Amino acid sequence: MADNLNGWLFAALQTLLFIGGAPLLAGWIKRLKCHLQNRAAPSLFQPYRDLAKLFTKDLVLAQNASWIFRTTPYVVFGAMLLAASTVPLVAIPLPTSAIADVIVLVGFFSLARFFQALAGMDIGTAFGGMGASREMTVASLAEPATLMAVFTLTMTASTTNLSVAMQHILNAGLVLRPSFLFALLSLAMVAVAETGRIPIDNPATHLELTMLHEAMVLEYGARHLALIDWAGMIKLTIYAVLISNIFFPWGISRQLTLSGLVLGTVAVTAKLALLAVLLALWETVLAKMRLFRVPQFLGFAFLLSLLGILMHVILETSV
Amino acid sequence: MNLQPVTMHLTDLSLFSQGILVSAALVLFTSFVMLAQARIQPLIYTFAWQGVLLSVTTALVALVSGHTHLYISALLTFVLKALLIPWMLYRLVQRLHIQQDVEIVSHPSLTLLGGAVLVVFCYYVALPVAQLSTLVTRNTIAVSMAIVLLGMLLMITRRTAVAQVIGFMSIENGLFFAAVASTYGMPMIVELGIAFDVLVAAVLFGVFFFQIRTSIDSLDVDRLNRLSEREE
Amino acid sequence: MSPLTLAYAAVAGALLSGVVSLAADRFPAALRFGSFSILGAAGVAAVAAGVEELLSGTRITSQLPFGLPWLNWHLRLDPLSGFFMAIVGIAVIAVSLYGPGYVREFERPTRTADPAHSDGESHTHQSLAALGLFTGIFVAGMLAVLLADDAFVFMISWELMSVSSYLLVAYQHHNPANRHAAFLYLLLAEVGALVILLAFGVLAGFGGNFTFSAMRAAHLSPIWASVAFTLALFGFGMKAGMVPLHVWLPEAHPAAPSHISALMSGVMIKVAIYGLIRFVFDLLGQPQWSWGLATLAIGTATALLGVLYALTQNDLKRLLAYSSVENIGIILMGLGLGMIFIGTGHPALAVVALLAALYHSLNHAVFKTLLFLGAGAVLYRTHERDLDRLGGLIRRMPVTAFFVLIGCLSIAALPPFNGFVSEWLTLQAALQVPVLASGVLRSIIPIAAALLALTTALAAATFVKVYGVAFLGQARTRHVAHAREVSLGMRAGMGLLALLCIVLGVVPTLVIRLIDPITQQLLQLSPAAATARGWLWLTPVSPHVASYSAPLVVAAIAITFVVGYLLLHRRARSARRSDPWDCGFGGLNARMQYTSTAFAQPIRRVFAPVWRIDERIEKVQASPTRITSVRHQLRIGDWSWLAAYLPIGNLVLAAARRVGRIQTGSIRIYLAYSFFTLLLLLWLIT
Amino acid sequence: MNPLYLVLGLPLGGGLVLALVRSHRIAGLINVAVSTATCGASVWLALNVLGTGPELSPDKLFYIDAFNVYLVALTAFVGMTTAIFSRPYMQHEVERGRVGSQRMRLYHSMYQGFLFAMLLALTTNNMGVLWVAMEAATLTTVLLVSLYRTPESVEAAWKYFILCGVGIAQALFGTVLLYFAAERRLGAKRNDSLLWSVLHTHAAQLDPAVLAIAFVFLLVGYGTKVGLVPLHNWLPDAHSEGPTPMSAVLSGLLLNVALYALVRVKMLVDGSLHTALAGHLMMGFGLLSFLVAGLFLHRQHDIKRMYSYSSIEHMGLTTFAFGIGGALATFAALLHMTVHSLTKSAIFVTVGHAAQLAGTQRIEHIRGLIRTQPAVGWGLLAGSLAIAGFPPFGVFMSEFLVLNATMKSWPWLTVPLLLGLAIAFAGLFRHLHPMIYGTPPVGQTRVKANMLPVMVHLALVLWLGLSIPLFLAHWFEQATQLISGSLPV
Repeated sequence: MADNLNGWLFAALQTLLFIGGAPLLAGWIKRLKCHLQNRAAPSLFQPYRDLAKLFTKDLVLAQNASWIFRTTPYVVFGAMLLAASTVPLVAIPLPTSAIADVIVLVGFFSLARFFQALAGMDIGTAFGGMGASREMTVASLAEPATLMAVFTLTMTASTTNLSVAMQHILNAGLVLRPSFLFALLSLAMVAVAETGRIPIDNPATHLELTMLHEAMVLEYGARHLALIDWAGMIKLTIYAVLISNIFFPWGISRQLTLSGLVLGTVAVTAKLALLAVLLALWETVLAKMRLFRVPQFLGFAFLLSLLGILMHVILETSV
Repeated sequence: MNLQPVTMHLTDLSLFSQGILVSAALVLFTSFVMLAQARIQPLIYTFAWQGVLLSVTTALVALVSGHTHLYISALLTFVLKALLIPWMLYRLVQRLHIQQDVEIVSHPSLTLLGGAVLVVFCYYVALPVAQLSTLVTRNTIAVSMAIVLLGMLLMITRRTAVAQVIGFMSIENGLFFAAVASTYGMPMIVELGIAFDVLVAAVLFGVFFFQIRTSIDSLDVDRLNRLSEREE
Repeated sequence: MSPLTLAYAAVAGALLSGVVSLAADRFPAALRFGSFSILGAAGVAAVAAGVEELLSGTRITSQLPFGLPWLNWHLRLDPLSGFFMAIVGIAVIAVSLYGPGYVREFERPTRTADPAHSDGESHTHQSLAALGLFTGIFVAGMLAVLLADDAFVFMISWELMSVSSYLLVAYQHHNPANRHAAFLYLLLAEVGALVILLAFGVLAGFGGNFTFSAMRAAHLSPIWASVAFTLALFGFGMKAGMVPLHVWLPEAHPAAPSHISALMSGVMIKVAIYGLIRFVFDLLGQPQWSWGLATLAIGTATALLGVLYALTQNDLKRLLAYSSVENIGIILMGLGLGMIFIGTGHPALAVVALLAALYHSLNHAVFKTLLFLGAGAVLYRTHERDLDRLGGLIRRMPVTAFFVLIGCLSIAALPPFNGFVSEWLTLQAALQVPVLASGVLRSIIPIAAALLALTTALAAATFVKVYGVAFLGQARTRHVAHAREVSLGMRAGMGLLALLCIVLGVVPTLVIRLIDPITQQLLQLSPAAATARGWLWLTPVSPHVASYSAPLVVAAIAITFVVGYLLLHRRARSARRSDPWDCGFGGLNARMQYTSTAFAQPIRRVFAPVWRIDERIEKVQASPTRITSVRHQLRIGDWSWLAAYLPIGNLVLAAARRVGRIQTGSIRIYLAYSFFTLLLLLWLIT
Repeated sequence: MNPLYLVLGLPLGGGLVLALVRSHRIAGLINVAVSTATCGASVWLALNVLGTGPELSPDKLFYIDAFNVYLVALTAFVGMTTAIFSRPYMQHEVERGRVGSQRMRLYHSMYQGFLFAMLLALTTNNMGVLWVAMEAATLTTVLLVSLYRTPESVEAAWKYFILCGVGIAQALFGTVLLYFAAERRLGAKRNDSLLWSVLHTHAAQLDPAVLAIAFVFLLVGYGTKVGLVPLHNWLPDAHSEGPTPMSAVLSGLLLNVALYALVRVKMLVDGSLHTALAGHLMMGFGLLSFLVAGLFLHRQHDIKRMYSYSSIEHMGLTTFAFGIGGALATFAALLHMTVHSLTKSAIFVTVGHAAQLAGTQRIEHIRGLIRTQPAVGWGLLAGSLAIAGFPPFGVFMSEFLVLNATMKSWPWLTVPLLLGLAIAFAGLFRHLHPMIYGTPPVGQTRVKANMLPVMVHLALVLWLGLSIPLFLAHWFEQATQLISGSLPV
């Protein structure tokens, strides 16, 4: 029981670490991009400052904003929080990861998205509707790709339970799986799409008719906006963690020992930092693509994950 | 056909029986005549003659077989088929002023040929029946069947209502001939019933001539084609 | 009271409610209070019967002295029928709460002018008596289908269900579209019924007679079994709205009065599913995996096409009908997986798949009924079904809006609502493929699963569109702007279902315990593993493989809300209201909003080949530079209609035309017919 | 005294009396009265026969067994209900000036004459008399078909007369051949060789070759009256152009009686041939008629014509079932005869009212019946649903049994059967739908309708569909035993 209690305590701490660290990752990526583009880089902690500023501002709502509009930020943030709490970050034995397996995780994302899209349409501005429509389009294409990629993993580990899966992969040791290669690629592409990064969307712009995510949150301000932005950062982090911890689980600790946790933290930080560099490079070299090229992009991701499954069936199973 | 056909030669038949066969042939012949006859009035006469021959045959059969009730039906036939119905038809034709009508029978020769083929066919069909008949008049079934079918052929080839009626009546003749020649006639009650029906039918035909006449002011049945399932 | 007695009571009650409402033309109250309350009682009885049956898990059979002298009516209540009876009962209860308010709509004179009655005040109204009577028969028919234990009773009740629902579809027959829909519906229902009859006939041919017990005993060769299965899949699929046999469904379901649409879309097609399960899993003996594969493939296609067609609809009720097609597809996928697993000798996994299918049947019944009732409420207040003429209703009809939101969240399969649970189970079942020997299956099924994911995502998009366009934003027409909240009864009806959506989503384990006897009955196995770790944890295969704890999710959400409130709201000053920013454009009006067509446009472009799109833009140009008016017209057709139905229809007509030629009207030719017939026959016999 | 003579005497006497009555109002009443009495007598007769079993009248002229007695009852019953309907209906026709009182006299007396002919055909034991009665049935109705004297009706009557006359003549030839065969075996001197009871007992000894030929003629002959394709051409014309009560009895009774004659013959032929020849021929004709009529339904413009095609379709089905033979199929066929004649006569009654209130029989001018006169609209809808074989109406049960029997003996024939059902259904309802629903055209007003017969008939059909009462089932089983020689399981 005590052990169990420790577990839950650890889960809470890890979740806090997760949401606490998320802005840091965002800041790090911004910083890298600035460096790559020879711009004066903001501080690593700029995202924290922005959030703090937004939280202190007074809230201004549109005349006809309904309760949906007001509750959405909390729902979105709550969903991300839940998602974060179920993803093993530094250690595998995470009791909360039993609450929701990876499919539920995706479910949380779409819950958040659903409300965000509704909120976008609540005021009745053209931008809101446009953003909602496009966001749902992209998502509906991205989601199957995500799940296919995940299925590759789950068919290897024969579980959809993240910590169990990571355990399984760790135990297997270093195995080169062709299926994982494809799955990794497709998951990466999907992650880019889902978190609204270049080339699908441009987080840095406003008032560009090609924007997706931003168009939905135009009407938001103050603490609402803060929550939504923060949720966005968390989502980005979750994807990063998923990629790094599923495909490169090394360093993550198997028990809840202090040393293990410290090691795990260091390892995951390193992995994320590295991943951030890749993302920054990617966003620097690529330009944003037209909305109607996005389906091809995601279709390619889907194809990759499909290949992943087939590779798994053809090459990796004895039968 | 389990039992052997009784071999028969015309010569070892009594004169009367030969007479029956002759009249049978004549009845068949009249059917052919009707088939060929294009004018209304002669058609009626031929029909009347067929009736006469029919009654003669009946009388002969009665004579040979000694069925007394056949005399009655012979009389009945004579009155009905040879006098009454022809007369009615005649009167009608007079009153409808169509006695001089000549209708164009398409391919008359072909029709007659078809008639001949029919006779052969009927013989072929009736063969098994005839083989087990011990009657003198054994092949008459084929003949009567032929008369029936010729009557239908007549109805098919003719366009005037009157001709059709005569065809119809000749079919009745064929039936009657079959009944008499092959089975010495039906039971009396049936005979009477049939005779009554034929009479009523004849009357009704008369009524219809006028109804048709008034509705399409002609007796050309080909113009009775309002009711169909073709494209509208 | 024994469950069967309760079931009888339910059927009798339904019929009685119909009879009572015969007086409704004179006293409308008879329908509003008398009929509907009896119907509600019948619904309660049905639920009671179903639940009691599921708890006891016994099989009660009986015979009624009806039917043929040597084939009485065999009736039987077993867990399977009990489960579906409960489903029907739930929907019926909700409808009978909702109905009294809704039918006031029909007490007003119909809005069509019709010249030809100088007479009878009663004809300026639609006949309430007919409405009530057919509703009663309809419900009774559905319940009786579930009770049938021989093909004869089954067909009778089945057709009763079809005919009465057809009469209800034709109820608002002043609208030509409804008449057409009704005809199409009846025709296809008849075809389906004939095929089902044939399927039963095959079984009966081997089993000796038409009782289900005889059919169970029948031993079919694999070929004949496959034939029977194909026929059954066709027949029941026709009713359930399986692609490509679904075309009648989006026509007929919306045409009926909304509470009937709810019953048809929510429950009737479930009865078809019941028929399929009964036929394949119970009567037909061991399913073959190839059937499963076929069902899975068709189910996937149905789900995907259903949701894609739903997405592009602008008529609210049509959209809902198409989404029913989608959900039927998901259920079929579950069943298909079940057959595959049985056929390949993994009954334990088949349990999971069957569980998913049954659970989704229940869930869909709940939220689709809810959504149709919601659509009815909107229609009742605004007389609008066209999404592009609605908007902003959340401010005019807050309660309805709230309930519909729950419905949308459930149907979009979002945690922690009920839709999610069953889809999660389906996916879990699909993910157990590694155990299968055949590599083909192992590679195909995950793809189906991914397509299911796609379907789910598209469903989410669809219902964002529905809710966003109809309930959010600004009102697009005057009617809508002045809509009022609906009566208490109607709200109660929707509220009940909304509550169920949440309950079924949060504590699935309890329901699964109820389903237990069904799998016991069909597979002699129980999904014990699913609830192994107590009511808190849903672990379909084993805790190790996958687990989901909706209660904890809800708890966590609640906690975050509380914390968020404590942290943010208490300190913050209340929000200030001002005009929307809208990037500073200003002058915002209702016509600037994204319409439903616009919303669907990107996806429509992505999946363009799926529809038969006929889009044209007419510009009126005053001068090369100035376009005075632009007219954009978009028609979205259903391929299967043109590909499958029209050709058959034309074929029949052509044949009729040919045959018509033989009847020329010339008597001589007629005589020739009989002449040659005679000759032919004579020639034949000699 | 024996109810049989009542059954025959009442309509005969009624016909003669009615020929003298001038006022059509009184005539109508008498007509109803006589028909009712006949119905009562027939029920009495039925009870007797059910009690004592088959009954041969002393003069051997009449033979009543389970098979024909229930048809007698049915005929008398439908005759009664139709008479009840025809009184106000024909009244209305007279008021519209379509018929004069002179022709009404003809109508009423012929109505009874027709009933007499039917009952005679059913009860007689003598194949010759059977033929006479069938011919008489034609002769009595032919003038009624042309009652309105419109060109169409005259044409229809003429075709009816000629085709049925010729057909029936074939039947006579067949009868002669029967007699011939019988005399070969039973000796020429006895005069009872044409009695069905005698023929049936000696069927096994009769010569197959002759009986085969005889059956062909009888099939073509009586088949013409049953309305088997391709001999059916008179039927739609006669039904659509005659007065509606006539259509009702023609469709509901005449076809049945003709089929009855055919089945009697089949029983003889089967007894002699020991092959399924007769059965196969009947199956072939039945299936053909069934399918073709189903297709014809699609191209109709006249409401009565449409329903007469549906009659052809159902007669085809019944013939098919009798052709299959065997207990189940025979039972089904008997049941189908009953429910069809009940339903179809009810439909024709309703159609009559519909045509009156629309003032035309053209389908495209009849609209929105439910609005104009709900009773008629719903009646027509219910009747059509019943005839289309929707449960719980009796037609479904019989069709169910036919399919069942087909499935047992000819599995692959179920496919065309189901196809035909679907096609016919579509054809019927595509025309029915606009007539019943929608908004009625201007000038379509209610008429004084007597829906009692419809209700009674449909109620009976419904009852038969839900559960066949024991005595009736027993009845059918006896008949089945008689025809097929075995009992349905």
